[in-house]
Amino acid sequence: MTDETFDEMGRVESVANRMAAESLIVDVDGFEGPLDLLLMLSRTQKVDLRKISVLELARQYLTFVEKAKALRIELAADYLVMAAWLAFLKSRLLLPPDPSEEGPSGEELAAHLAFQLERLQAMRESAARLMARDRLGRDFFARGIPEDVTRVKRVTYTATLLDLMQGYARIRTKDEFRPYVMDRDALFTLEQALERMRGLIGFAGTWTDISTYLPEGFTTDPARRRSATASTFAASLELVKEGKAEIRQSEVFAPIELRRKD
Amino acid sequence: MSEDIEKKEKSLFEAPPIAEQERMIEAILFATVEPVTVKELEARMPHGSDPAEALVHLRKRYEGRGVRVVRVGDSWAIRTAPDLGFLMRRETVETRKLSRAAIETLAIIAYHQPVTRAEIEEIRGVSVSRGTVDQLLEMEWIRFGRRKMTPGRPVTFVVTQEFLDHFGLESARDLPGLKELRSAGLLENRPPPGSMPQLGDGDHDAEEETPEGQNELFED
Amino acid sequence: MSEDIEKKEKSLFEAPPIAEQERMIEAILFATVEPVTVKELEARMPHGSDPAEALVHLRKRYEGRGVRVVRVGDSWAIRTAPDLGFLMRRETVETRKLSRAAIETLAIIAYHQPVTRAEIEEIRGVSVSRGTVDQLLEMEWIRFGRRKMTPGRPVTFVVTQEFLDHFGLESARDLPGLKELRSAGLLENRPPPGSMPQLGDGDHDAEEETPEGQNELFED
Repeated sequence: MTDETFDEMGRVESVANRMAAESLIVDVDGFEGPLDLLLMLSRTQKVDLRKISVLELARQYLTFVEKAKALRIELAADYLVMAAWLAFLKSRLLLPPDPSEEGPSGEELAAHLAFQLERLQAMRESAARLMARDRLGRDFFARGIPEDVTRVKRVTYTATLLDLMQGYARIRTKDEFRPYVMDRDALFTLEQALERMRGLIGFAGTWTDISTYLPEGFTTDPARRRSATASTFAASLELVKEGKAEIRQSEVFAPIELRRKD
Repeated sequence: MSEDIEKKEKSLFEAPPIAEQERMIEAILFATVEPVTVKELEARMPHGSDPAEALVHLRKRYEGRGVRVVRVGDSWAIRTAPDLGFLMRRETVETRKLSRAAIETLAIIAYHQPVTRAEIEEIRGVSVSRGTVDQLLEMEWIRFGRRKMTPGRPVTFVVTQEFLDHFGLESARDLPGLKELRSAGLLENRPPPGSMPQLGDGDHDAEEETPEGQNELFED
Repeated sequence: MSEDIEKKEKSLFEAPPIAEQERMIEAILFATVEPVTVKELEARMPHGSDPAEALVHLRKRYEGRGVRVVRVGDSWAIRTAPDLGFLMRRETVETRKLSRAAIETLAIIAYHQPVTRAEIEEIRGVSVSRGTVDQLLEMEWIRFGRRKMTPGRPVTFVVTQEFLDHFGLESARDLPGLKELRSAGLLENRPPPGSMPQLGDGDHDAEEETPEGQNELFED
């Protein structure tokens, strides 16, 4: 399309060339980025992309950008980045190589650019060939009246050897389990604590450590002591909430003390 | 060149060979979304075609095949041969895990075979529903064994070759024993936490869970 | 009588004759719009059937007919012969016109798959707009492939079975000119040497996928 029209113009001499370049500038929106523009420009060389003169291409591109500037056409940043890079490449290609300089040589850079152009060109051609193939719904067709497929759901059951063994283990060890019942012996409930505290709080005129409120038999065994301490503390808070007592702790981990509130 | 033109002109005025017409009808009937009348075929095919004639051939060609050319009112269509209708059912198989009751029943049968229903119930400690046994029978993982020589001569259950295949066992004797189950960590007989007081025993797990500060608060 | 039973039992355990299997596949493929996998054919046909074998016969049978048995990836379908497309004008579905960017992106994905967005941009020299990729995804011509094991683990794109079906390709290996492109080295992903400008790098989406810090860390 545009490619061909340009091809034809490329054959003509300088005047036409300039006109072509100008039409390129006017058409700048039509390019898909600097690589696309470079590919277009490369066609004016009328050679195989593998033999393209990257130096010449760089000149053409820079001329294009200059003209665009002269015509006050705003170019996207991409184009300007490419222009700067091509100017750099040009100088590298023209100047004798500096052995102290690191990085790829001008030739390597030029070769890669040529590769990129060739690859883009190849993809364009492949895309065209792909789109020109016989296509479903245009050249060949699928079934017009698909028949309904009835879906039947069937359920199968499965289990693993592990399931089986765990199942068996579960049964065989059932006797070793104790049914889950709370062990009331080791527990001192909040209700019990509250009842006990209500009875005792009347005597607590001065600050008293709440641990002294622990009931008989709940002070030595750690498990029972834990339970009673928790319940007594909770019951104390309950009394404070009811306005019957005051509670305090002088510092972290210090004894918690309780006193009757009058 | 002149031959080309001649050929083209010929194709413009002469109908394609009947075999070609057959191909055309085949394609049209296949791709069209509804049955097609002969008139419509005529309109779509090159001038001079005789779809009625070609249809006779095409119909014959599909005799005994997986699909047939059938007449629908005054139209024609390609349809699946009626004897293959069963292929148009797509079975979706859903795999579900066997229920706990079924697994336990199966395990008891595997470990204790031949075993009666009463024995299974005694081991499980609950009655075994008919559905559970039926399911296992239907899956062909268990079958009836010999009757037991006890009063009432109850039937027994044994596991099948399918069962062994499924679980990758050579024989039911290959099932691991209780000891092996325990050493493999499959026997979890730790009581639920808190239910056992473990007096004086310094309950390690519980201590790990409580930060030190709290311990101090409660423990002395 | 006993012979009857024998026959029945045989049919339960033996696969149907290959000619019968061919009929079955014929019926299934005719009935379905979407290509059907060999595995699904196997699942729908009687136990012991060999659809791959039967497909070879069926495919041959339809050579030169108005419809053809075609392979699409690992699936099979029946499609009308392309030379009869002219008869089907009425059936033609107007496909959405694809932009030049979309067509090129599609071709790059097909020939370079699995390919990341950054690689597509490197080849085209411009950023790929989200809309282009979305359109191709929506058409179900491309889908996400595995993530690439490179920094940022970017997603890749590959073409789908629908793509193959649409363009009448048996597999992505049958893409036109693929071999030539490969031997010419044009499908290689050569990293640009040193100071080349990273074309199409200003893309926001790509940045979302690769954390910036990582980019800086790994890319030069």
